[in-house]
Amino acid sequence: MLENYLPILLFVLVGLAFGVVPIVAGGLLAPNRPDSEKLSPYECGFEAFEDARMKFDVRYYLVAILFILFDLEIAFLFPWAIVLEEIGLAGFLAMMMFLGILVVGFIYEWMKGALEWE
Amino acid sequence: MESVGMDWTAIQTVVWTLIKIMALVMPLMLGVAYLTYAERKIIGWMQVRIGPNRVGFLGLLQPIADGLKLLMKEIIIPAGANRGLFILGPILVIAPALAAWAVIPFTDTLVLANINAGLLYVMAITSMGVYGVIIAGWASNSKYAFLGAMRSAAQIVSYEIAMGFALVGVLMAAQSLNLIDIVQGQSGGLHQWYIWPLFPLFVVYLIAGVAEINRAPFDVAEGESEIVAGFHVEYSGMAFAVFFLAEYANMILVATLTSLLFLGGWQSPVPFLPDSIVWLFFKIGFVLFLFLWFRATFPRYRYDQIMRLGWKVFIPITIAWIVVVGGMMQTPYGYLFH
Amino acid sequence: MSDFLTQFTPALPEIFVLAMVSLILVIDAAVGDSKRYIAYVLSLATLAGAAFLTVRDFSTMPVLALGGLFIDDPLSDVLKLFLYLTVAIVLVYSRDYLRQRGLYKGEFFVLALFALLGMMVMVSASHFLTLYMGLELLSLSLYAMVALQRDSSVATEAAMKYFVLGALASGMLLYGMSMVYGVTGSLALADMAQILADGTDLRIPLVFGIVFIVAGLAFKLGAVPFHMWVPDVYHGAPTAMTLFIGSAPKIAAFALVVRILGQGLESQVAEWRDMLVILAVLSMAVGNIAAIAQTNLKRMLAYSTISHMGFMLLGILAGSQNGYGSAMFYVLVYALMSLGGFGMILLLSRAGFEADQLDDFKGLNRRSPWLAFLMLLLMFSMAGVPPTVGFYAKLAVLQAVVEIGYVWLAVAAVLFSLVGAFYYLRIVKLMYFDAPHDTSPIVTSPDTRVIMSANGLAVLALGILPQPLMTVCVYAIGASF
Amino acid sequence: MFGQSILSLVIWVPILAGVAVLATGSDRNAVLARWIALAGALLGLVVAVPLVIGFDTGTSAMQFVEKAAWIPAFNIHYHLGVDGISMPLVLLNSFITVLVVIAGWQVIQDKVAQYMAAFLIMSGLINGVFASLDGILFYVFFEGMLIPLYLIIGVWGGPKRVYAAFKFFLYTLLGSLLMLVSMIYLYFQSGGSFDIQTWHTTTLGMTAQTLMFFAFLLAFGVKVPMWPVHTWLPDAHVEAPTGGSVVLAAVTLKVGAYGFLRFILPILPDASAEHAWFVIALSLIAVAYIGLVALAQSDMKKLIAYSSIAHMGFVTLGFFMFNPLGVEGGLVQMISHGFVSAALFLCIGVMYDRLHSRQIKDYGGLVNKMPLFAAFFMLFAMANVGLPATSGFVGEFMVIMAATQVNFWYAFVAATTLILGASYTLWMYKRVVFGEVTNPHVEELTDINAREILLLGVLAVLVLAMGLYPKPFTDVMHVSVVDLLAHVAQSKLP
Amino acid sequence: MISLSHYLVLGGILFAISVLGIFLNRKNVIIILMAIELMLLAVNMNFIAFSHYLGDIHGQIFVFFILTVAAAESAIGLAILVVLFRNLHTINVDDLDHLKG
Repeated sequence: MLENYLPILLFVLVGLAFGVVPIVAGGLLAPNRPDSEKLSPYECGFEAFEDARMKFDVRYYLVAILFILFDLEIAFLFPWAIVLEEIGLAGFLAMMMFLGILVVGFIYEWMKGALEWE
Repeated sequence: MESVGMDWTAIQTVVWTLIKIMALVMPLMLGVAYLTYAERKIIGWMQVRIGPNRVGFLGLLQPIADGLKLLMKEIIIPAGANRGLFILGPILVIAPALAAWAVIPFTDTLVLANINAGLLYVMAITSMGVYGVIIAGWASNSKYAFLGAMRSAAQIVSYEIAMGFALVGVLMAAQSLNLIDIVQGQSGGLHQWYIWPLFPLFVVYLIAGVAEINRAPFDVAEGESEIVAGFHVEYSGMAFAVFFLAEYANMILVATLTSLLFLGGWQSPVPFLPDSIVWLFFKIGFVLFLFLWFRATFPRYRYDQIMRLGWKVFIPITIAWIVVVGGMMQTPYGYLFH
Repeated sequence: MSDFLTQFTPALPEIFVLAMVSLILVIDAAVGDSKRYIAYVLSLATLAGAAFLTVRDFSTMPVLALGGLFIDDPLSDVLKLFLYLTVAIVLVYSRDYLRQRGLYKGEFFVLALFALLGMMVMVSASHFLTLYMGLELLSLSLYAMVALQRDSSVATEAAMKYFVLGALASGMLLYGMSMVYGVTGSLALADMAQILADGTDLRIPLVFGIVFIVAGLAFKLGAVPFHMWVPDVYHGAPTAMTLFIGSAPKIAAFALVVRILGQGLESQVAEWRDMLVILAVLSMAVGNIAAIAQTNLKRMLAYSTISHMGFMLLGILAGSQNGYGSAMFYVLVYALMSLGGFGMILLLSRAGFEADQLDDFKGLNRRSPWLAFLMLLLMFSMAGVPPTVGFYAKLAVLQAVVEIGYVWLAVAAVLFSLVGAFYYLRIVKLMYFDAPHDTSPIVTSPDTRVIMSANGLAVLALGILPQPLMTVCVYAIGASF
Repeated sequence: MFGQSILSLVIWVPILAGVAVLATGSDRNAVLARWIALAGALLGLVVAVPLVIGFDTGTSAMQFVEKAAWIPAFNIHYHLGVDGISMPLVLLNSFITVLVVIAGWQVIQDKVAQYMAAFLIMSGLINGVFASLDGILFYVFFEGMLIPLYLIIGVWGGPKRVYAAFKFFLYTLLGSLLMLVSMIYLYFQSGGSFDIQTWHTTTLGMTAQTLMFFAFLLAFGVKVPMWPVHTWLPDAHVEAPTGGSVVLAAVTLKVGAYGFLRFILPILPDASAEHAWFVIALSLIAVAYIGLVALAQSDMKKLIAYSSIAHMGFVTLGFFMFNPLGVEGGLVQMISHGFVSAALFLCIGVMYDRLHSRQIKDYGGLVNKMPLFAAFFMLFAMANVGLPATSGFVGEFMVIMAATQVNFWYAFVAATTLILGASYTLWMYKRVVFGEVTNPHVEELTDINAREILLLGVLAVLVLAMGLYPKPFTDVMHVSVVDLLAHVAQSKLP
Repeated sequence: MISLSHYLVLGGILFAISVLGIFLNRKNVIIILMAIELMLLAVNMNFIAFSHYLGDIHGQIFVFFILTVAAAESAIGLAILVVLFRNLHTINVDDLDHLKG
């Protein structure tokens, strides 16, 4: 059982290596002649006039929060979906109640404009 | 002494596994390289152009040349950037893009790690990529990179929900998280593929997949014309190349998953032809072609349109279809959805 | 299929409330600000409907449902009825106040009803899982309620503090639960009690778990030394929210404590009694002494809450049916008094003016003798002076404590309540002995005035005839244990 | 028709009358409020009359008993009844209430309804205290009367009223809360009963008795008040309005003394005997020391207040002589003090209403302007001193006699009060009434009016009647006192 | 071999870190939110360890619910944080000192 996960661990390491190696190689092979003009942020060609880590729109927060909530509901759906056949109608109805509440929340967000971007 | 013996077997296993991993990754990298070539060629044809044709026969060496060029370019770390995180960004993007392949089966037996939670693993590992995007954007100390990262992250997480719901439909049909089981659940020919009973989910999954990897027409995160190149605007040389590799590896991954989950994987569409890995490659190729076709055809979506599509169209569709599938499974017609 | 549906019957009130909240949420979002009364009326209708269902299916003996997660017993039914009543009064009192401050939103009703739902689940929980879920539903709703006044920095600060310490408390409670689970291998309270009664040799992890559980409960109750959040939250939150936090959740917290300590960990009374003794003494001491120094009435009542929770713990720590009954009586009476006290602040507040300073009560007797009289009753009741009902609450818990031989604890309790009497008297002094420094007329809606009158007089009426309420408490505890 | 519920009527008629008075609302209806109050007070007195007529002096059992379950959860009953000890006190209270209403007739112009209602409600509650035979019922009335009294002192009192009201309330509450714990303890010791008569037969260990003795002592000692917890009384008296002072001195203090007889002596006889020296010592200190303090007062009200403390010292002293003469003497002294102190405070009220000062130095030569008043004042001053033929003499004489039987020195110290009392009372009287008119305001004084004559006249008759022929009073209490002492003589040790 | 007590010690350490994170951290409210999450994870660790060693599935189900609640909790926590920042223009723990008395 657990040995099945060894390849996965190795694969993750290989994946990391595929990120590290080219960058290291690039660093070694490519020229490295920094100057202050070159190191200034490119942005859109103009000179930056303030710290880039600015406040950003609160809607990104909203999306993040909604994501957390919905993603967890999916976590509930996964095991349910797999055993739906076995748990039968009762299981189906139970999840429908859950989904119903979720949908109410979803409708509320929609009506309140939480899903509007502009 | 016994422990030494055990160590030896362990080392053997590790080395053998590494070899298998390389055997998987190398073709994949090659695939990535030639996917970029194919993209330029196909879009070129669609736009009645020739595409790359100088380096090598029909320009076939073009990807190699591009790679070499990038390798020789200086990696500029902008002033004010957080060096550690700046480097970490691309690594965190490519590592999941590759690691996800660990559980992808190519035939009934050809799989590196046949784990029961395969699909869950894919979901989990691919959603790690967004960290790399955000870290890269934040570490760059550039407004455009940061804005791009935020946009990209918001878009990725938005579509991940729709994608997740779509996968729930697949799970209901297959009743397993194991990818091999899922493919075998579609055996018996073209009509058994999940694309039919789950057609709305298939569409959602495909489109969400495009959005997930920031491909056109959902490429506002890069949006050359608006915010230059999004979260990786400050990257150059191999650091940029890593992002690039990751994007195409992800494209292939999504195409593969689409094939496995909805298109019967390696299974033959008709009973009289044998199942084979070739079918899988063919299907992956077809989906990839669709991606390229989209890029050539559709204009870029506006950001608010993207978000609206994800939240207000896809999520309701998927939820509704899950209810339909679940409901039908409670009736005598449930077999239609297996 | 019918089996599937019948198992939900005991939880019908909860299901009804949930359905109605969903409806209110959507309807209010659809009709908008101009027709807020729809949400108001529907909320009250929900409470009435839930009360109807609870009374109709009143269970005279414990019934386990939903696979042992949920219990419908007289205790839960009685507590639920009081919860409905309390929440209904809160809604009535809050209406004008919220409207004047632009907080009269559908979310308020929805959050209040969700909090109610959480409380209902808590009082009907027979399993750690339902207890926790109910508690969190309540807590999360309350955090959001406090933060509802988005443009107020004190309200949001209070919300943040409430959130952090509330989450910490939940964490502690859970950690304790995990330990008890490890020892007993069960999450269901009844099984747990059975296993623990048979004895276990895992004393250390068990005691460890009990310590954390008690700490978590103490946090939720606001017992010293886990009380830091109470004054800040009561003070910072909009008064209507303070009213809510200060009333109904106390009833639910009582249920939480009784379910966990009284039912699940019944046999371990020796372990938790001493902890509760310390908590109770400290709460009564710190609550009463710190209250004296306050100039803000909300803050003062917050410290008074702390001391009242200390008193309530006296009943619990007796660890007997008598004790639980007296604690239940205490908490119900406290909820009634708290409603009146905070309700009075709401009544006296106007647009742009919070009547939450002690000085705002100066000369109330000249401005409105009737309201002053009601407040007088409430204050004397909080101080435990007969013939108000607060006296019997104290009598009941003191009796429970003396019964187990802790006479010294009873003496300590009465000494601290003497300290407490001082600051309640001060309110009466301000209202009756001092000249008003604000002579603007007091404008109240007729319905709030009627309810407030009923609330204040109930304190007196129950003081003259406390038996019915006591009977209810004794019955509820007796039939559920 | 109400034959079975006379005591209930005695309690509830004043309270309901008080509520009715409150209902008249603002001062626009002040006249109405006054008349309702008077009617209520008179009705309260009338319904108490059957207690005297129907009283059987031949038995020590409780009479006019009413009993009904009140709070079954704790076995608490609505249990009323009076014996020879409590019946006179009920009557005294009902009577004083009428006086108080009349006394406040014109003086009180602000929040009349609330003032009258507070007194009526308090009167009912005090009747309840005397008539309760259930511990918790007793406690409810005992504590409940604090609320109106607190308001009376605080709202209508003088400049330091807030301080006095707080002090009064908190002192009293402290004592009674400890008493509450004791009662709960008794509940369990007596096998789950709050019945006072059951407690009289409950066995208790010495430690428990001692602890409870001090708890009860604190509760009742504060009310009496005994030295050194007496300090609230001068403050409260000075600041309270005349009616408040009258009730406070004439009735409220009796509640404390009553508690000694109803609770401490019969329930805790062994501890009482053991610690009798302590109470006696405190009583003697009160008698002697407080007498000296009174001598130094320049404020008339304060002087009378201190004199009350000294007189109440007599009462407690008498109780702890453990013989019928002492206890009856104490009781007579209680009643007598009720009349005398009420009368004295009314006298001071009469002066205060005219001159708005209670300072002795502001007066002088009153006799020239108010001869009738001076005569009444003289009578009451003499009664306060304990001159024979006044009620004050009877009680003090009985107590001193009883003390002599026990220990000569007790009697000796107690007797000093006669000298001290004479000194401060008469000295005050001299300075206020006699001499030249030095203060121009005194020149403008008018003698007492008909209302005041009525008040003082009734009291004068009572003081003289009790002084000349005390037998009816002692007859009423005798059997009950003997029975009480029989209880006290019986050890409650297990 | 890894035994139950190893898991419990790990859970305990995580729990302790999170409690310290809440009480000692004077800098940033976000860190407190993270500490709260960590605390719940420590609890989950305990539950899963016990569940596994007791062979009882209920503990793991409980973990599922705790995770959900944790998500809801962090959602509300973040929402409050955003509002707080808008009002105070800071999320320093030390700046949350307007409520005193």
